[in-house]
Amino acid sequence: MNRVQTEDFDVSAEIKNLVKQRSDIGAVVTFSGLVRDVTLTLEHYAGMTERELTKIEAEANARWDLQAVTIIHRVGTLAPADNIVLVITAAAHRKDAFEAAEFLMDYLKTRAPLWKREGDTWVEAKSSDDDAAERWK
Amino acid sequence: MNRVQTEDFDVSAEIKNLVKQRSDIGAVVTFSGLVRDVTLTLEHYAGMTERELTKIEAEANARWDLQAVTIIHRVGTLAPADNIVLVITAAAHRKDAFEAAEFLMDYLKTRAPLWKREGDTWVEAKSSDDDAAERWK
Amino acid sequence: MKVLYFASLRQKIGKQEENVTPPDNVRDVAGLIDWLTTRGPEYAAAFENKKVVRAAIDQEHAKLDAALGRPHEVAFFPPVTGG
Amino acid sequence: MKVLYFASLRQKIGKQEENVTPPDNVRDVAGLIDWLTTRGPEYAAAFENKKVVRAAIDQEHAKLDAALGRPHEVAFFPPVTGG
Repeated sequence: MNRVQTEDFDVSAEIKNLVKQRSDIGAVVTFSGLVRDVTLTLEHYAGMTERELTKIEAEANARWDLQAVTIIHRVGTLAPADNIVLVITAAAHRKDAFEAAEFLMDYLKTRAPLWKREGDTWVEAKSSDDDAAERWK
Repeated sequence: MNRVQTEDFDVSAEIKNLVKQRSDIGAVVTFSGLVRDVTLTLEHYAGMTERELTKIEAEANARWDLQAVTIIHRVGTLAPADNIVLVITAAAHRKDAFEAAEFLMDYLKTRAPLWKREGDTWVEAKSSDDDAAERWK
Repeated sequence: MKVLYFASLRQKIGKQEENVTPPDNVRDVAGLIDWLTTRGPEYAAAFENKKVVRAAIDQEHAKLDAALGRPHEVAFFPPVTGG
Repeated sequence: MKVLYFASLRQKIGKQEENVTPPDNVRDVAGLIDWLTTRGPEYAAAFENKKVVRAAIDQEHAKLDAALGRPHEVAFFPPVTGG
């Protein structure tokens, strides 16, 4: 499940949505990305972002034994310490949940069409993010 | 911060406790371990468990650039889908938060003096957990 | 076809999207960039450094040498910085 | 010294803890196990396979060849299974 939204998200509520009444999930990993120190505005390519998130999620499901995945990305203007992005992976075993969550973040950072602006200045892409994505090839 | 308790925990509340009003945290990773399919009873060595968790936390802080760590382990009788353990790591960058959370779980699984019982049968230790802990040496 | 611009490219070109009809000899993404560049200095500025221009054809990432085909929409943007 | 037993060892020995005074020639963890084993068949059963016995001296993990010193408490338990 993935969505792009301006509203904040609640990690516990999203875990509950995903675990529900299932009893075969042994490991849940969440990654929350937060705004550091500045005010950010996030712009995205509506339609393509959702498509890319769905593709990234499918890729993770093909590579790891996962029971559920949630990806939520916020857009709009965000203040310091605000949530930006949430990835949740649920699996029987922790190795799958951890690796898939890292993979999802690395791919999202290099493929999902979103751009951050700090005041009038567009944030530059980091080569360290390209390197991080490269290791899953 | 770490604690051993019979009560459940709330992931969002624990993240909030840890992030508070700070604006230098860019990445928060949580790991929740859940009971799969059976009813479990957890016994522990009170006193030593807290000491081990403190040592494991210190070891993670020495190895990665972390801003905060939370470890909560439940004891007592737990039903299917109940939470067992929570690890949270907060860092400026996601690589530190992800690696430290994996490390904490691997070390906790092989060092913290807790034992699971399923009915009358004690759960056996897994060699895969020893292997997972071994890679951090 | 519809052409969309995002982030710094949108700001430099001064519009979010437009409908264009490139000539038949425009066959790939790089060709479309070259043709757009002839439309004014704001395009030339936006596309000055092709190394930092990314493209998508019908909402799928596309390389500069990707064949255009008959797309519904083509988008241009800088390297992504979400997450 | 106080000796504590956990999990399957506690069940086999039938007690959580006890105070014992081993003789002076008991100098390491393995020696303490050997001495405890002489105290009854329940101890012999609990310590039958030393490969799956773990120990802690004053709440610190200790190997079987670790010197006992003058500990406040020694604990025995199977490999841990928390997390």
